[in-house]
Amino acid sequence: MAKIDTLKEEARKLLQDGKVKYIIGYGAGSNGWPAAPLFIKQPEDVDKLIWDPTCIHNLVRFLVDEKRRKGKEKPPDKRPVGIFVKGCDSRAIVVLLQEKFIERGDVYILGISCEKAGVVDDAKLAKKLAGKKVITIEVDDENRFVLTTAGGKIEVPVEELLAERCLECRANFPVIYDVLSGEKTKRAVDKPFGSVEKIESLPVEERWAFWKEQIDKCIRCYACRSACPMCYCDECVVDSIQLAVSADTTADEKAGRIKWIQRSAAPSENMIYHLVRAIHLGGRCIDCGECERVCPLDIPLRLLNKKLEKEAKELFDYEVGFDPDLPALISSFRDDDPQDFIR
Amino acid sequence: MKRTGVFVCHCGINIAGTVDVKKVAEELAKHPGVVHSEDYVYMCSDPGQNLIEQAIKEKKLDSIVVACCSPNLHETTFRNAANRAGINSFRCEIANIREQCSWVHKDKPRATRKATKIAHSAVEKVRQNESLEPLSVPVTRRALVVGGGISGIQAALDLANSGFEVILVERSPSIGGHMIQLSETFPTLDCSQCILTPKMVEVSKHPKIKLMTYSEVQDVTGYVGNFKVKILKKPTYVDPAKCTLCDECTKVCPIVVPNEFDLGLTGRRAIYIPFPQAIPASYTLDDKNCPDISTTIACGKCADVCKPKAIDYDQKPEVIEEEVGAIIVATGFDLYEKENMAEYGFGKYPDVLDGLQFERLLSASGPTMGKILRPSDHKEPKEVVFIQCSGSRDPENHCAYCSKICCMYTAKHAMLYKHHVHDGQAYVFYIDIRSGGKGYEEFVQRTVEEDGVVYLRGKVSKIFEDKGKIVVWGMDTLTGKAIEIDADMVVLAQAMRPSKGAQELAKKFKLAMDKDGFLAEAHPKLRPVESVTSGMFLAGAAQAPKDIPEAVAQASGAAAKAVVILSQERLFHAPTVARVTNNLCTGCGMCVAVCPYDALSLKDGKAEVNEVLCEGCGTCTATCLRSAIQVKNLTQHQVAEMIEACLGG
Amino acid sequence: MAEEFEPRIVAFLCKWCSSAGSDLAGVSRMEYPPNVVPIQVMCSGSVSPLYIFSAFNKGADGVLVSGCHPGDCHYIKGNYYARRRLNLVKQLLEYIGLEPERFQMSWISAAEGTKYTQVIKDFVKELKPLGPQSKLRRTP
Amino acid sequence: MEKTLAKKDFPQWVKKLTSWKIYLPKKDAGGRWNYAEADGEDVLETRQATLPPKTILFPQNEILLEFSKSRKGNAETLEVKEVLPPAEPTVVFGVRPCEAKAAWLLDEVFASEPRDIYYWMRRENTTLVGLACTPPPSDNCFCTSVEGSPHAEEGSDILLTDLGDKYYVRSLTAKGEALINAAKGLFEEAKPEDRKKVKAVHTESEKKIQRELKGARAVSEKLKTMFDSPFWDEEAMSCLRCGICTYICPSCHCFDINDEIIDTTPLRGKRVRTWDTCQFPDFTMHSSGHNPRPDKASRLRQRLLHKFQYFVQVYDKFMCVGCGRCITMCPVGIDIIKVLEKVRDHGA
Repeated sequence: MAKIDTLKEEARKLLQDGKVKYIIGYGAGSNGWPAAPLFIKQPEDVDKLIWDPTCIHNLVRFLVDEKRRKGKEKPPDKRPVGIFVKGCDSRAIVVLLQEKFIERGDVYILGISCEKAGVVDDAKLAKKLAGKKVITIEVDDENRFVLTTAGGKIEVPVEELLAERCLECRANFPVIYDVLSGEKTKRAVDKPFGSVEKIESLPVEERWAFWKEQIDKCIRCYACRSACPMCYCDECVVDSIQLAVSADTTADEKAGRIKWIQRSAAPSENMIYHLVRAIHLGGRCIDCGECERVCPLDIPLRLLNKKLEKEAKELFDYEVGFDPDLPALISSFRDDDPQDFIR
Repeated sequence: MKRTGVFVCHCGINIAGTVDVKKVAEELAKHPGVVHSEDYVYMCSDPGQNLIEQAIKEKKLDSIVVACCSPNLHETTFRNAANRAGINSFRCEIANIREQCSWVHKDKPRATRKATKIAHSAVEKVRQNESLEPLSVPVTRRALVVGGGISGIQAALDLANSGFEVILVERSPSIGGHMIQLSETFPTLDCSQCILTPKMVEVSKHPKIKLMTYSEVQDVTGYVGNFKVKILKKPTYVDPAKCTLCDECTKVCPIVVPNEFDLGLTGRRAIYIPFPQAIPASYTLDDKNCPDISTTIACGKCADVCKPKAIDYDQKPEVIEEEVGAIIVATGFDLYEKENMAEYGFGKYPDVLDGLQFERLLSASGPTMGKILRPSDHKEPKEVVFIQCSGSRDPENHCAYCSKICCMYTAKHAMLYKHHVHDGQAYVFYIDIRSGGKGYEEFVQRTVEEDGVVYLRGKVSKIFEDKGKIVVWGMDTLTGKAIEIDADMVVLAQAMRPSKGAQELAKKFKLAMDKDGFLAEAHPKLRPVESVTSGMFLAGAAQAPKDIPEAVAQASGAAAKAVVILSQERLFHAPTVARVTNNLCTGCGMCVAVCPYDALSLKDGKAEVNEVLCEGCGTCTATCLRSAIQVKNLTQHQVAEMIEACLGG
Repeated sequence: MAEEFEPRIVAFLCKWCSSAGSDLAGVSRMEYPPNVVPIQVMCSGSVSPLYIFSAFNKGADGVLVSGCHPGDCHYIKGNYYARRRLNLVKQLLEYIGLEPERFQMSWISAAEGTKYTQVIKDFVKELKPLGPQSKLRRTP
Repeated sequence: MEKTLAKKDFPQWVKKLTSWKIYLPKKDAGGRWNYAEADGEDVLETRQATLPPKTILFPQNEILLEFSKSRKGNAETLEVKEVLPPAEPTVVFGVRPCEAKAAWLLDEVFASEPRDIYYWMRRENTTLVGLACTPPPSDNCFCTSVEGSPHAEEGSDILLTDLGDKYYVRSLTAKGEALINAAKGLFEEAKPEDRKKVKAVHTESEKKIQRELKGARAVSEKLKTMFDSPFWDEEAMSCLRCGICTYICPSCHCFDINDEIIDTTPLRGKRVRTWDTCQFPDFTMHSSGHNPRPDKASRLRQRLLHKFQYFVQVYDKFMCVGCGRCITMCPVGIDIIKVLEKVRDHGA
């Protein structure tokens, strides 16, 4: 497991020198999960930073808040924000750069390699603990998770508890950073789209039954889009209100908003919402798995996004989050894009 | 509340035969906002139009839908009628219930239901249509022509003769292009120089043409009717006004470099005139080859001998800015690079030539004064092999396309060779002969029948030198026999390529290129001289391989298209263009990337529409993740309502 | 006897090729089933995935998007974007278990009245055995 | 009325209630607990369902009325039809006492004028059978800190207490009694030793609650002074502005009302009440574009102030029952207890 001592020192220096506005990292959680997002402004608070396999959150999401905040500051504090990122999170930064949502100078990236491990899956962990409370989780030299509980230590091979997305990860170290901790070792991935292929192999009606059951559960709390670093729109297209109005928004513009879906959390409306979200993440989702993790009903949303990641790769040889200069998936084409589905 | 009127046309029995038009009108009358709905036997007739106009006035309609034939036929008719009655023409929509309904269905109740939905959908659309007026911008009534070959010359002359000022930019020291290098032209065997030089002179003398040779376009900004161009004028170090063409300078110049005009068959000095008839008639000091001209003068000999003192070493590159309303790009072609044809010994054996080099040998003013002599030993070749499709029609190794002119000029070469060397033998290797064109097929027949040129169908597999001969191995696929010819000379009909630098130029002009690097036309059939960028036109071989008459025709076509713009005081443009909702735009730039017309750009982190360039295709709309960009009068909101209308009931 | 199921289809036709092709079918008096209600758009490139989802949501049994053949787009390249974008839509819809027959795309030129007729005939024929689309349909 | 019911007889009781629609916590295929309809294999467990039984009394989507427009000649008529919830007697078994207490809080809200008939029709037709928490269903339970307890009776019609092989059944309302009377033979009169045991179990259960917020009333007072504090900006930094904390909250009850069009020709649609939450940015959006709660900080503040200040001011009760769901389920670990403790100690 990568150590973050060097990053902490870097963070302390950055804060001492006033080179960053604040630092977004991980600190101790309080609600039963060891880690939680932590925002640090004072150098002395740097010691509160932690790094362990429960640092599951994609902190890049908070850059969206930062952009909104900066927009209101008068005059804006243009210093960068320091941010801790894993491999997947760093790819979210790449996409934000690609889409000009942020500039490279807006962030000071403190990268951490997951090396051969990754983050734990909360459900798998809960099952393993069977009611016990975990105090710390570490990765030992033999690439096992060491779970420390009040009742002693439990050692588990990482594969057993890793989040599904980590098992299918294509970049377990940051692809963009200012400082990096840990080695750029890549874990071999046999089946980068294994989870999607499992669903694909089902007959059409079983696929429908699977998704219907899942999506019917949705209560439209919109945690999925709230946690997503790519869902940075001021107003989601499925919302019928015009959030992004200002004094000069005309009545026509307000009336021009379309009710693509209704507010009722009815199965059809939930489905359309999730389809819209999935298609809008096509070629943009970097598989941080946050949508699925935060879902209070455990809808496997990652599988929707992963499907389009798979198609982008297989149909268009497009990989998301590695090159900030790449045009977006849907704003580019090749003359020989497949068209066997067209009559 | 909107007040919409619906007018359902019987079109005699064309619609009423399979659609219950009365029922359609009745159904539409039930829709909220529809305050008038009627049917009539021929809406497009004068009484029909009167009926619409009257209803608009009497019922105070603010929008109308005419359910009738395809909008391609009578949209303008009814929009004009609406206009006459005092409502904006964009508040009239056509519901196509003839071509897309009554003519293709037999089941009357179902066709009626479908017609109702089509009309309903149009009602939903028209209710949200904005009243719009055509956009207009003033036009700079001058043109820029890039490239001084036959296409550029023709285009410039046509424009100038139409009364418009033209700036003709040519990057080499003289206009004339490749055509001026040719000996005689097929199929009439006119002397190329004889027919071209009068045009070149006309260009130089024309009061409306500003000729800028030895110049290159650096940058183009703006849009149709209002382009701003920056032209770099390179120094020639010779003042043409003073130069008397005495040629003393070249005699003293110590530097000799290959002569581009003769494709390296001869040499020239660092100070030179490309060819005797060059326009402008003046010398150029080639600062790439004259040593250290920018710092110290290497020898100064040319200036010393120049009596009129025409040589000025202090000339500097100049950037000239011009405003023009239309641009014609005629940057021409080059032959496929020698280096790529190593298999034919091109570049390795001096007697393996390309077609243009052979043209120079044939030319009465060429290096051999029209005698056909081998470059290696200046002997007359007795056996000459011509190889067609050298680099063309070879998708695996070279260019996939047909270069179009090689069949004809090879026939011409072989024929002219026979005319010069009566006892010589000419062989032509070919894949097949493409001689479409006026008098072309007859010309090829003459080559074979009257001049005894031997045509061998097949490809050459190997060329090598042996005992002073160039041995050509090939296969005659008609007889199946292997062929070996001990040739004295081999002439390769090299593929035509876009001229060097065309790619960078296309970038500067924001022109699209096809997969082979030729400039892309806006539509392969219907807009063959227009580029994808409004106000820019294409002429000659820059767009695709073509022969002289075709190039000239396209140049005149391009000029005519440019005149369409230049003859206007102001340009009008459909107002159904994209509009950005700034509050929703995050400035991701995806719309900018997809816009086929470069009508979108990012300004202060938001997308901005150049309405004059926007054609309203709506690709940006589908790309935007936030629905922040919409095309006026076909917004997503409108389509959403139309979808609902199509499925309702 | 119960009335035979007649699928409801929305077709997004680009103005320059496919809508013109459908006009040609009309001028040539070709016959095809009246299940399709066309919506003319400027370019297939303007067809947003939201249109497709929305059409199914509002009760379409099938959705067709038709544009110019590659290389023939009136707007140069709109259909290439459509091809990429709508391929993703199709994959996604099939993945969640919508019958693949329900969303189709075609290239129909202004000269292909016959092809338009055939595409519609085939589409209707393929949709009939599937019955009404209720998976994405808004519950009335 | 106080009775006992042998545990093995519980399924019998459920079966006898043929004229009731019955819900109880069930484990779904994914291992999650939900209030689901009885299926014949029904046992009670002290588990916390993801969503509280609020979903039954105050469903996420409630059709209020249906409308349609028709036209004869030039006369348009708009027909409006009231749609009331089905009046079917319903029982929810195994309700956590805090969840029942939340219903008691909702009663306050929906009883105020104009009385909400949609809520009350469901409420009056629903019998809540609470089950005292032994042990607490969540590590984050803190009912005892907000004037509640693991055996609270507010809102319940019956409170069951697990005594090992039997339930202690305390009926609290007529609705509760009707439920017992429907299966009279299964119940025995409660004995004094049972009563004693119940008391012990209840006392024990209170000790098992792991989380505590000291001085909730003081917090309530303190909040009055903190409206303009920059404190909220700091606390809300990690908030995602999702709606989890409020949607899964047993006592949150905000809603939105929309007209949802079914068909435009002729016009037909329904007016639907759906859950809404103060955590969504559009919740307080004015049509002018002005938003009085423009940022996450003001929305987090609203949630806490509503629960711990405004509601207390009006009803003298906390609008929080201490179930701990918002703590457990917050994706970024925002912990209401910690935040309130900071409020309490702020400036001290």
